[in-house]
Amino acid sequence: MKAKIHVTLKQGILDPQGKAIEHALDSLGFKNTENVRVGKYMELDVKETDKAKAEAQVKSMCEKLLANTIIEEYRYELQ
Amino acid sequence: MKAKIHVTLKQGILDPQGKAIEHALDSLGFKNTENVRVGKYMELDVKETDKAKAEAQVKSMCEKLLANTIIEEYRYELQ
Amino acid sequence: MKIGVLVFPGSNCDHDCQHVFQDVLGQQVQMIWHKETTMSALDAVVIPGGFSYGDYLRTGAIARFSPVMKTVKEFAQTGGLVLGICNGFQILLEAGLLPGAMLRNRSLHFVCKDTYVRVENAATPFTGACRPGQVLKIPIAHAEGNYYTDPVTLAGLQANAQVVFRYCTQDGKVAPEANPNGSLDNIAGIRNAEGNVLGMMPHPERCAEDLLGNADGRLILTSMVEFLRKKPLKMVEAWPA
Amino acid sequence: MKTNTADVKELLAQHNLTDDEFKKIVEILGREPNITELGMFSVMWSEHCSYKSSRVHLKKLPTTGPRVVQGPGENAGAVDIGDGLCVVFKMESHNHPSYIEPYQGAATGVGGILRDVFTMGARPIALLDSLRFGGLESAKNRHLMRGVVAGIAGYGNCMGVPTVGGEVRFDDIYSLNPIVNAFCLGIAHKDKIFRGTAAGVGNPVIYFGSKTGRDGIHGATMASDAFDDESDQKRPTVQVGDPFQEKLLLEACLELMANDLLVGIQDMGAAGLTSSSCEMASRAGNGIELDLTHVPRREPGMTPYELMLSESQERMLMVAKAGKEEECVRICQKWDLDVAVVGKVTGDGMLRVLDQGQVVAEIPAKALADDGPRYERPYSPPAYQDMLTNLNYDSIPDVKEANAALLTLLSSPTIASKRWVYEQYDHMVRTNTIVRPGSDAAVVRIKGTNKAVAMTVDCNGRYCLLHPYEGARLAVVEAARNLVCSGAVPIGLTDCLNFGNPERPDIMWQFVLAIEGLKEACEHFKIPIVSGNVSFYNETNGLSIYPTPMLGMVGLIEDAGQAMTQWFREDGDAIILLGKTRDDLGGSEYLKVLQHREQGSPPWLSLETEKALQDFVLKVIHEGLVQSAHDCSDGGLAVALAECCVSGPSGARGAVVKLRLDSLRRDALLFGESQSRIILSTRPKVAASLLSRAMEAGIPAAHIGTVGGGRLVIEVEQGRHSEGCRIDLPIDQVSDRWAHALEEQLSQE
Ligand SMILES: Nc1ncnc2c1ncn2[C@@H]1O[C@H](COP(=O)(O)OP(=O)(O)O)[C@@H](O)[C@H]1O
Ligand SMILES: [Mg+2]
Repeated sequence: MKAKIHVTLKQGILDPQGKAIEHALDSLGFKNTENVRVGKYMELDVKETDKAKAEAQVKSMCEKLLANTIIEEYRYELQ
Repeated sequence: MKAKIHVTLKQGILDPQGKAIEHALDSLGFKNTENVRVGKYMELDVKETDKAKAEAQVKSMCEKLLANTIIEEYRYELQ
Repeated sequence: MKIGVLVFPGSNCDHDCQHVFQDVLGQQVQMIWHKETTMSALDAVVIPGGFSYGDYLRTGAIARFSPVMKTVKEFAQTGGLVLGICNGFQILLEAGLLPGAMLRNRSLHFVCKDTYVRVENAATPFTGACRPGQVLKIPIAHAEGNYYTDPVTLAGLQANAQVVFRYCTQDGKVAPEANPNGSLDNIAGIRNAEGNVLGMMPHPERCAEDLLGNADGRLILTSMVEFLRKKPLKMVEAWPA
Repeated sequence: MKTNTADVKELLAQHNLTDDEFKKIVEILGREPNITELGMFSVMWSEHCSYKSSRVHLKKLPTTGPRVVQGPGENAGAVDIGDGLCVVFKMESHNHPSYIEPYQGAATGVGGILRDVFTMGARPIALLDSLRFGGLESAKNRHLMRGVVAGIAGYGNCMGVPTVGGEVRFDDIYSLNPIVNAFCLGIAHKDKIFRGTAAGVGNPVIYFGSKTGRDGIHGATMASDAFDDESDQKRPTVQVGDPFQEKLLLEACLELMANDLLVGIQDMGAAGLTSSSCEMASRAGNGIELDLTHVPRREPGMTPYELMLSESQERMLMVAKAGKEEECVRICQKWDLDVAVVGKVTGDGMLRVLDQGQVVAEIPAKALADDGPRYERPYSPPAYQDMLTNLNYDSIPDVKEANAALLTLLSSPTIASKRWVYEQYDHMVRTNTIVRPGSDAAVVRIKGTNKAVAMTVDCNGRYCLLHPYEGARLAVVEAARNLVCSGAVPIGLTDCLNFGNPERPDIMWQFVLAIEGLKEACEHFKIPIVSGNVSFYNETNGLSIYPTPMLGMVGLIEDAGQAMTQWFREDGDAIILLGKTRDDLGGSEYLKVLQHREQGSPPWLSLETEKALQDFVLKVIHEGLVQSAHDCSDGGLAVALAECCVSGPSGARGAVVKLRLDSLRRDALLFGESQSRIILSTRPKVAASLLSRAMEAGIPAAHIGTVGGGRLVIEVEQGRHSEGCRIDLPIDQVSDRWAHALEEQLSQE
């Protein structure tokens, strides 16, 4: 199965990258954009046909490695 | 409107980060994962009610700044 | 003393730490490959700077799972001295041996330059040779040194004098303009509650010789050696401020 | 190749091969090449790999000397520094890729030069970078510069090799053809140098490093291909660097080499598997048989053509001693590298490539590596040359607002502090950096000895435009002067010759004269050129860059403690100017920035005078008589003095200086770029004796002022033909301008 994982900074945690992009967009003339947040997007294949099993595995991959839950939150879809 | 933008490496372009993560997952015992690809995920608000206008703007923001179209491709949704 | 220096794939200050403890401070140094799981009779462990696993995903995120880290945890739990410098600090955070996390520098750039840090706690195994409030000039070199933790944890760190170094001006003022990366509360280095684990972003090993124009960092490294000389390893107990 | 002539023409065009070159290929093979063979010839016979336009001229360069351990012809050059050690260094260009993708282009350029050095058995201990961009008013140029600097930082920092110095200059001529040259220096044991040779018939050929993907196929031919408007569209598969992989490759190589397992080793740079295999075979007069079946691949369905031409980064080819395969494989695996035995050394001189048991290419290795075409391209000076040099100075008003002129010059990005750049580079890792970026040369100590090496990269492209021969000589002496001011004896040189399209006689003329100039200066100073690189076709829409023969020079300091820096150290010290100031405004930064002219003749130079000056300064530095030494270059005397005041790590120091105008113009005295001048500061008590000794040595010397105070004051006395003038500025103002100008211009959006 293919897992699509989004890892984003928790609300309220300053996102320097987002700030910089917002600033750059502004100076490019895109004055009407705001609240830019930057996160990671990961795709991977899990050789596992049982959806529940796959879910459990992806969750634990996120908890263990893919996200740092002190600053980040994650969500994922499986197909 | 809220724009959700995915920026990913084009097919065939080396993804060192994905490679490293795949290797790490493997040594963590997740032997059945492969083809890890890492991209960027961005969210931002566009103060624009006309969907077509917003689309056009997000597209040009991607072309101009958010994606490096020489090695990356992008897609976006608007809500 | 016998100092163990960890070597991860991508560590690149490992030789520098070896050099400073061995050739400058005359201690015994053992390089420890990340796949090893035993550490024979070490007095202290140094986790050097660098780009372990290329800093991919998050700095320190992958290194933390190296076999050797389990042993380091045990070593720390028995009171062994652990010093994490730069990427070493980041690894200690990811490994949960110290609280908090690192964000990208406010500037988004890698910064390599001298910074001034104030010794906020001179009663640690790593700062015994410093005066309280002493200002040290120590260089930084990182892109993710923007320390973050939640307010509760921060309050705890401050209350227990776990904040050991804070970025300051040359004359010791802890001010925004002296903050090179956006760190919360100008934090440059923290210790664990027990006091035997220190993580710091600045590189003391890079300024421990007069030939290099600055020997301030030597104070921190000699503090460790002196501490170990005085205290038999197993007897390290919590260090009140 | 069963194809009709139309298709052949088409194919040749795609591969940048001429009809004659194709004829030659058919001759060599005694048949028509297949597509894989054609591809292999096209990359190996490209300008980039074959030096077909430059070789006949490169031969003239002095490449020998008592210290030379390895001259041109290997991956890098090597020079003896005593204690059984040598320094291994080389400079390489990555201009074209950096224009197409600045971050990855610059990053992979650094990766390539690092491999060139550690394949020789040297541990890299220093990087320098030499950059040229168009003016920062242009958003595109700012984008290029940000990306290039980030790319160099991203790769070098991760490798743990300090980037200790470099050079950045700006001129709109580089807008569409920026220059990105990277220099790397490593340390090796003199008797443990490794070479790219496939000796010993039957020895196994082993591939290790990253897997092979479809990266940068035709990168080598692209780099030899002038840009046109389509280039922005032309999207070649860009190579992406993986510095982490390279760090593992470095450690694995050094471990392999320490264990006496190798016969030869070479990195896969331009033309990847093709160049590494045929060059190693040819150097040993042998052949190599490769079986592509075993080559680690990143993508399915790769053809022999793609595998042989791929420029995937972080890959190496080694020839191991027979029977040592397992040990080699074990070490590579310890470092998590892909590794495979992909062939063996043969005695028949053929590069034979098999895939799934089929021979897919069979070419004499020597023909591919060394028998490429050699061209004696026609050359003649361009019509515009006289227009450039003839400049009537009477038409240029002399400077009135000296304060303003100085401040303007100090904020010209070419002169302003490069802190914004080098703070992004880790310039301290390995704890050897005695003199950090910001002085005339970087100085790095050699652990385990008392020695240190100094390094600098230099070239003033404007001088070279105005007079390629003089410009090249000036580059050599400036590089040497920078080393001498740092207390080092110059011992070797590497070059990176960036030029336009060699098929144009005027460009070829620039190249030939530059080589002549290099030759003459290097011979006079007895500095051997031990390695280098040529980058042609730095041209877009017929507009080519200024001739830019970049030099990377290395010097030796026997006692690391004697390393010298450029900034004033103590109030009250005497300021001494060595050398004569002439009416040398031609090609100066002053003329460009304040008069908007890039014209005139470059500064006058006598190699004898220069050598005498450098010998003298070296002597007094080693005797410990000197507090600081700084050479006068861009912006002339006034700028050099300002730099002495503000470039120090521990804050700015003022100075009060008095200058005699005599028969000079004010602008020439203050901002002219006369050569063979060095500003020393010394303890007051030694000033007098130092002056008289300079006189004895026949070197013009004057005690021009004193360090200290809160201002920079330069008093110019009334002269024979003109009024005097006065620079008088708060030192903090001078400092701010110089320190922040570059950052400010880059941060404009
Ligand atoms: N301008 C030059 N001066 C001296 N040697 C040169 C010059 N250009 C190339 N060489 C030498 O020719 C050889 C091939 O150069 P190059 O192709 O740049 O090496 P690589 O294949 O490692 O990139 C090298 O040994 C290099 O030192
Ligand atoms: Mg090479």
